[in-house]
Amino acid sequence: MSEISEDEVRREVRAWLAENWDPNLSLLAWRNKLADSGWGMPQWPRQWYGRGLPARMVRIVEEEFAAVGAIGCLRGGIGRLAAAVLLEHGTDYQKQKFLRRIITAEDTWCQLFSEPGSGSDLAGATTRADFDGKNWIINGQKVWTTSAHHAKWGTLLARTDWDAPKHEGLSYFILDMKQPGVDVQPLRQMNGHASFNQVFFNDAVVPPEHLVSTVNNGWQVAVTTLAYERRFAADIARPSRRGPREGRIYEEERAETATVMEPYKWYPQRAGRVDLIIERARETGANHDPVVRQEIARLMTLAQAAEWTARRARAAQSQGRPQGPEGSLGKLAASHVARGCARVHTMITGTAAMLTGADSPRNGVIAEILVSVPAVSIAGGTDEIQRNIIAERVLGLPKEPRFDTGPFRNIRRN
Amino acid sequence: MSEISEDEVRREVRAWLAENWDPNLSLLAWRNKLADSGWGMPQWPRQWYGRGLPARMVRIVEEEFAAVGAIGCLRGGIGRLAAAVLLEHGTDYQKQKFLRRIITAEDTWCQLFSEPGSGSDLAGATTRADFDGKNWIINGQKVWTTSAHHAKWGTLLARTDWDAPKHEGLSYFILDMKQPGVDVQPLRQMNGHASFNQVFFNDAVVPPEHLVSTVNNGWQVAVTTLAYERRFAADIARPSRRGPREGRIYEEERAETATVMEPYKWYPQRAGRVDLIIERARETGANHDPVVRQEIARLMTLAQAAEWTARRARAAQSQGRPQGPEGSLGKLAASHVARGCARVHTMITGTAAMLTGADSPRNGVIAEILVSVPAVSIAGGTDEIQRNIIAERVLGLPKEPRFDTGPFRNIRRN
Amino acid sequence: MSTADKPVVESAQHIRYAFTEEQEQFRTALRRFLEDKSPPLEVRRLMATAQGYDPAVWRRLSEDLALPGIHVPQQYGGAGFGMVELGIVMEELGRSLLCAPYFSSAVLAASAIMNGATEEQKRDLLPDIAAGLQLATLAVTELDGNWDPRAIRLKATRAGGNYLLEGVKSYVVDGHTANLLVVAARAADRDIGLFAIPADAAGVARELLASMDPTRKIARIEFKAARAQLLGDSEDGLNALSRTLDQAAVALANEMVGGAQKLLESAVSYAKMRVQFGREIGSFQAIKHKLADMLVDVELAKSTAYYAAQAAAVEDPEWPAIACMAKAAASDTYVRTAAETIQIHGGIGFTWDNDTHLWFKRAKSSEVFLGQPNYHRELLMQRWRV
Amino acid sequence: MSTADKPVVESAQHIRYAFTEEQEQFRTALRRFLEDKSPPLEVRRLMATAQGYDPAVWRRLSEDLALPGIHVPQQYGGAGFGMVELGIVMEELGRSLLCAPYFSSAVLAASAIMNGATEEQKRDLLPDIAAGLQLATLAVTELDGNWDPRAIRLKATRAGGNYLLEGVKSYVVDGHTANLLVVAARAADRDIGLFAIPADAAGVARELLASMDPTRKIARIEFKAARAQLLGDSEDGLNALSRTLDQAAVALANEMVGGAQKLLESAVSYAKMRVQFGREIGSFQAIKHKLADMLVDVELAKSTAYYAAQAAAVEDPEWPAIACMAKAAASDTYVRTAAETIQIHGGIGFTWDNDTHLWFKRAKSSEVFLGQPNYHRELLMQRWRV
Repeated sequence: MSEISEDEVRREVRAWLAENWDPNLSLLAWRNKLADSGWGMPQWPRQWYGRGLPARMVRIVEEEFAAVGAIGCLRGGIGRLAAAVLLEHGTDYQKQKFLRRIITAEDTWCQLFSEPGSGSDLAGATTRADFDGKNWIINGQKVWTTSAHHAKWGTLLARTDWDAPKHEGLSYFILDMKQPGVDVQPLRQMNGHASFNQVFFNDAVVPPEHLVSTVNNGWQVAVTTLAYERRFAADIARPSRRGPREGRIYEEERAETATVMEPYKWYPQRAGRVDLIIERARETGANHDPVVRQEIARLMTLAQAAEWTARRARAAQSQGRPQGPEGSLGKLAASHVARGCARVHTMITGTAAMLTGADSPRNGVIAEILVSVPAVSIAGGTDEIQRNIIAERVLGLPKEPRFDTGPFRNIRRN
Repeated sequence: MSEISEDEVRREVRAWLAENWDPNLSLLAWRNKLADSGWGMPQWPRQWYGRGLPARMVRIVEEEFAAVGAIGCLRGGIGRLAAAVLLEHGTDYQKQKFLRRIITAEDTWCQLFSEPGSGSDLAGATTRADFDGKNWIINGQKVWTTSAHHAKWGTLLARTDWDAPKHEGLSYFILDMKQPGVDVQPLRQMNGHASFNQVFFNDAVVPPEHLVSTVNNGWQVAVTTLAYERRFAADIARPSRRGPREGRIYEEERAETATVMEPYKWYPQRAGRVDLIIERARETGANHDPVVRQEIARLMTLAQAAEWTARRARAAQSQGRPQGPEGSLGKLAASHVARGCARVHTMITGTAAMLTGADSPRNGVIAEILVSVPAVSIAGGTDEIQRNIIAERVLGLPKEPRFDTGPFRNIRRN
Repeated sequence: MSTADKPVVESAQHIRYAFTEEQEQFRTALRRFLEDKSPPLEVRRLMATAQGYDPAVWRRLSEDLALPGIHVPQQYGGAGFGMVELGIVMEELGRSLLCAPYFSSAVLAASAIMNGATEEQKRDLLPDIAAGLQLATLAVTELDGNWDPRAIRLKATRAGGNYLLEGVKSYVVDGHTANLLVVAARAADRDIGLFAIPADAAGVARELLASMDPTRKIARIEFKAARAQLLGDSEDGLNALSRTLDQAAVALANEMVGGAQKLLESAVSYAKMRVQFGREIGSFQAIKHKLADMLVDVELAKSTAYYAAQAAAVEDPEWPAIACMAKAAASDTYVRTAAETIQIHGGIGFTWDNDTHLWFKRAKSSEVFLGQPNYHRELLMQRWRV
Repeated sequence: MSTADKPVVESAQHIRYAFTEEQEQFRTALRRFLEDKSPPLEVRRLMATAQGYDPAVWRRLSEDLALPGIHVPQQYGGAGFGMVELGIVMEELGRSLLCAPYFSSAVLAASAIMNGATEEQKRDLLPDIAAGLQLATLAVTELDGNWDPRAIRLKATRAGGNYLLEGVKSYVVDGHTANLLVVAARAADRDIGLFAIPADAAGVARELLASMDPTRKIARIEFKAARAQLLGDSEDGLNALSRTLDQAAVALANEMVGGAQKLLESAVSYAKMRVQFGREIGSFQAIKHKLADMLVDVELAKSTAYYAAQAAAVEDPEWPAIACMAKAAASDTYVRTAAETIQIHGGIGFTWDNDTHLWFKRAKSSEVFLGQPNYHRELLMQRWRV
C-alpha cells in the first residue's frame, strides 16, 4: 500500500463529509455510514470498517469532523477496548460478529475481570470456566463491573486450568450478558452511588467460538487490554466541534453520552475538585485565614506539579525520547491531590462539612468530595501497588518474594 | 532466709550510714566500703557485694542514702549491664574478677555488639573468634561503641561457628581493651560530635576463662543484655539528695559524672528540645504567627501525648496489669517528636537557622538540634524496625519471610 | 529515652494514668451491652430512621446502666461519677456507634444545666434527664457554624419573668427529637446567657438536617418570639457555656478514640484474613507499617483523651487547655484512621455494605463538631498565653 | 485520570515541558565537568577553607564553559542564554555541590545589575562578572533575616553624586570573598534602592559567619559611611530587587532539585547494595515504598522548578507566583529527601564520613535562604490575590 499524504487524507475526508454528513440522520444510520466508509475508525484495517491509516493521521480526520460538527464513533468505553483486543487476538468470526456493532454502538460492553477475592491481585481470579464437551460453563462472581446492567457482551477472565501456575490457567471469553445464568446486581458505594455492579454466574454458557486467543492464554489478552486502557485514557484531548449543534442526531448523542457517563458522574468529586478550592475559600472567607492560606498554597502547588509532571511525560514522549520516571507517578500524585483536597475542603467549609444533600454547601458537592475521595487511592491499583510499581520498574529495586508460584490449586487465597 | 521487713532495712541502712558515710573520703575508698558492706548493690547476692534484698527494697536504701547526701554506685553504664549479665551467666571466677571493680568504678566497660555490616541485624555479626588451642583470637570490627577509648573491658559478641544458623554461632566474651590487637578510633558524626568509637581487632586475644556462658550461646546472653538495657533505661527516677554537697567525694563524683556523660551531651538536642519551642517562639516573635502557632500546638500535643503514653504504660505495670500496646511505641513517638521539633525550630528561627556556632541562636544549640535529630529515628533500632516490632509483637501480624536461615556461611551479607 | 525533656504541662501528681479495677469492670459490662444492642446491622437500621434511636434500648441504658446521669451528682438523680466515667461511656459509645441521644442529652444539655442553672433549676431539670425520661440538647452554633461563643447572635429579650428568643440555631444534635432545648443566646445584645425552652413551645420550628453522618442527627431550629427561661441567676452564662463546651470536647475526644480503636481492630483483622498474591496482606510491610503507625496514632490520641478526662475530673487548672489538645488530636487521628482503614480494605472498604464508612462518617462529623482541629489548636495557644 | 481538573495556572502554549536536544547536551557536558572537578572529597577539602572555592576550577568554569554569564546578554559579555539554561547550571551545581561563588556572583549580583542598572552601568559591570573575573554578590537581608524588602533598614544618604551607606547586612552569600557588593538600601528613609560598592571600600567591614552549610559561605557586612554608587536612574529599585529575588528563587529551586535527585540516587544505590537479614534492604517494602515516595516527591518538585524557569524565560505574567511555588516545593522536598536518605543509610548515614550530610546541610541552608516555604506560600497567595 502506498503511503498517503496528510493533505490527501484531509481532502478525502472533507469531501466525504460534505457529501454524507447530515445532522438530521438518526445516530444509528450515521454510524452505519461511518462503518461502511471506514471514516469512523480510520486507523482500523480497511477490511474491518477502517481505512488503514497510520495512527498519527487520526487527528486530521478528527479535525475535519469537528470543523463541520460531525459526530464520530464512541470514543471511550469497554466496547472500544474489546474491539482493540479483537483486532489483535480475535478470529475472523469474532471480528465479523462484534466489531460493526461496537462502531455503531448498538451493543454495550462490560469488562468482567475483578473479583471479590482478586482485587490488587487480578491474576488470582477464581471464576471458573469448565468445558462440558460442547460449551464453556461459567460459575463464579465478578465485581467492580461498570455498566454491566446495560451491557450485551462482557469480556470475561476465567480460570480454565487449576493445576497450572496462576497466570497460565486463565482464559479470555466473550460472554453474552443477557442469558439466564448471569445475574447483575448494583454495588452501592459508601458515597451512595452505585456505579458498579456485581455479576454472578450460575452455569452461564459461552460457546467455544467465543474464546479469544487460545485456552489458558487469557492473562496475555488481559494484559493487552490493560495496556490499551492506559493508552486510551491518556488519549483524551479531542478538538471541540464548531458550528451549530441542532438536529436529531445531536439529541440522540446527548442521550447516549448521558448513559455512558452516568457511572462516572461523581469522578470529579472523587478527584477532590481542586478547581473549587480557591473559589470556596473566597466564598466562606477562609481565604483570610493564614493557616488555610498555607494549606491552599501547598495543595495548589501539588496539583500544579502533578499537572506539569504529566505534561513533562507527554512532552518527552512526543519528542520520541524514552519517558522518564515522571511518567509513572501520575496515579500516586492524583491520590495525594485528592486527599489534600478533602482535607482543605474540610478546613474551608468548617462545621458545614458535616452536612450533605441539598441544604449543604454547593448542593452536596462538598459532602460528595469528602465521601468519594477514598476511592482515588484504591481504584485502578492502590497507592501501595503504585509504589511497588515505581520501586521495581522505575527504581529497579528487588521484587517482592513470591508466595503464589506453583499450581494455582495450592496457592493460598480467600 | 527469713523475710526482712522494710522498716528493718531502713533502720539497718540508716545505722550503717550514720557510722560510715563521710564526704571527705575518696570516692574509691567509699565505694570499697559499699562493696564490703553490700549497701552499694543491696539487691545483689550477699556473696557478691550485695545484701540479697528484694528489688522493691532498693528504693528504701536509696532514700536513706539521699537523705544524708551519700553517694551510691554508678547507676548507668555498660559496667552495670555487664555485672547483671555476669551475675546471671558468669562463672565464679568471672564474678570474682570483675564485679567488685565495677562497683568501685575502677574499671570502665564498653559494649562491642554493632558492626558496620550488622546494624539493624545485630545477629549478623561477622567479627570472628577462633580458638587457637590456648586462647580465642579475635579479628574484625565493631562500631557505635560508647566510651571504648576509656574502657578497660569490653563485652564482645563474636562468631565462633560459621556453619551454624545465624543466631546459633555467636559467643559472648569479655575482652581486655588495653592490648595490642585492639585499635580504638573515634567515629565522627554529622553533627561534629564523636560520641562513639570504631574498634578494630587484629589478632586480639581472649583467654578461655573470659567466655561467658557456653560457646555458641552468645546470642542468648546478648538478648539478656538488651533486656537489662531496656529495664535500666526505664529505671531512671532517683530520689534527689538533700543536705550540703561539700567535701572531696563530691568533687570526685562530679568529675566522674562529667566523663560518663560526655558522649551523651548532645542527646537533648538529638531529642529536639521540645522544651525550647515556646520560649524560642516568644524570643523571635514567631508566637504571633498563626501558622507557627498551629505547628507549635500540634507538636506540643504530640510531645505531651508521648509523655502521657509512657506514664500510662508505667501505671499499668505498677498495678500489676499486663502492659498494653502503649508500652511499645515510645521510641517511635520520640522520633516523631524529634522530627517535629526540627521542623518547628526551623520555622521559628527562620534565616538564622542556617547559622551554627557561637554567633548562632542559643549559642549553636538550634543548629545542633537540626543536625542531631536524624539520629533519633536510627539509633537503638530504626523507625522501620520499631514498626516491625509493633506490627508483629503487638498487632500479631505475620512475620517477615526469612532469607537468613541455614548455615551463616551461606547467608548473603555485605 | 524520655520523649519530652520537660513537658510544658506539669503532670499533676493527683492525676491517674490508669483506670481503676472498678472502671475497667464498668467498661467491660458496658461493652458487652453495646455489642449486644448495637451491632452494625442495628446501627444501619436506626440511622435510616428519622427518629434515629431505639427507645427500648435507651430505656435499658437508662434504667439498667444509669448512663444518662453517670456524671450527674446523686442529689440530682445521677450516679454521681465524673468525667472519667463519662469518658469511658463515650469511648464505648464511639466504639459501638450506638444510635442514641446520649451526647446531646447527657453530655451537652446536662452539663450545661449543671454548669449554668440555679440550684432549683438543677433539682427541677436534671433528675428526668439523668433518668433518661427527658431528652434535652444544647443549641450553640448558628448558621455560620462558628463555635466561638462570641459569634452567637441569637437574641434573648426580657419579657416579664421570661425571655423571648429570636433567631436561628443550627447543628443542634438530636434537635429534632429532644423535648428540652438549652439555648445559648445574647441577652440585651451583650452577655451570652443560657436559656431553657421546651421543644414544643410556641415559636420553635425544628428541621432535621441531612448529616453526612446519619448515626448522629442534627437539626436547625428557628426561634420566633419563643418564650424561654433563663438558666442561672445572671444573664452572663459565658463561663458556664465555655465550661460545657470544654467538657463536651473531652467527652467527644473520648468517643472519637473509641471509634478509632474499633477501626484499627477491624483493619488489623482484615489484614490478617485477606489473602492476595498467596499471602495475607498483613504480611506485606507496607500494610504492617501502616497498621503500626495507626496504632501509635490511636494510642497517642487515647493518652490525650484519657488525660483530659482525668484532669477535668479533678479540676486541674490546666484542663481546659488539655481539652483543646484532646479534641484536636482525636479529630486528626480518627479521620486518618478511618481513611487508612478504608485503604487497607481496598475496594471492599469503599462499598456501602462494608461497615467502615459508618465510622468514617462519624469521624468526619466529629472532626468539625465543636470546632475543627485548627480552631482548638489556636485556642490552646491562647489558653497557654503563647 | 487527570490529576487536576482545571489547573489554576493556565499553562501557556508557549511554555516548553521538555528540554531541547542542545540543552540536554549542555547538561551532559556540564555534569561531566562537575563530576571531574567536584567529587565529594574536593567538596570536603574546599568547605574546610575560608575562601571556600578553588580559583583554578572557577577559571575553567568561566573560560571553558562561560557559566557565570550564561544568562547575561551577549552585548554585556555573556553567553546570551536565559533562565532555562541558568536553571540547568544550577541544577547540576546542586547535584555536585560545587564550592564556587556562582550563586552569589552570577545569579544574585548579575541579575540585580541586569534588572536595576543603567545601560552604562551594565556595560561597565557585567562583562567582568560574566567572564568570572569579578566576583560580586547581593546583600539584602539584615540581622533579622527577613526577606521581605519592606524590612530593609540599611540607610543610603545622598552625598554629592554618591551615597553613604550605614547599617548592617547579614546572610550575604560569599560576602567575605566578593570584590563587588550590590546592596539593597533605603534611600531617604523611603524608597529601596540598589547600590554598588567595592568590597574593599572604606567603611566596609566583613565578617565570615559560621554557616551550618560550609559549602556555601555567608558573611555579615557592616557599612559605616561607606561610599556607594546608585544603580539605575532612580532611588526606587524595589521592582528590580523583587525581580532579582524571584529569579534567584527560581535558580535556587533548580539547584535544590538537583541536590535532591542526587540524594535519591545515592539512597537507591545504597538500598540495592546494603544487605541485612540476608537480603538487600531495598527488597523490604518499607524501604521500597519510601524510595518510591521520594521519587514522586523529587519529580514533582522538579516539574515545578522546571516550569518556573521556562515561565521566567518567556516572561509569562504568572512567573513570579510560580517562583514562589518552586522555592517552597523544592525546599520541602530537599529537606525531606535529605532526612530520608540519612534514614535509609541508617547509622552510617549519620556519620561524618558518609557524604549525605553535605547535601543535608545544603538543604537546610537553602530551605531558609530567600525565605522559608511558609513565606513563599503566603507570597503566592498574595500574588494570586486570594
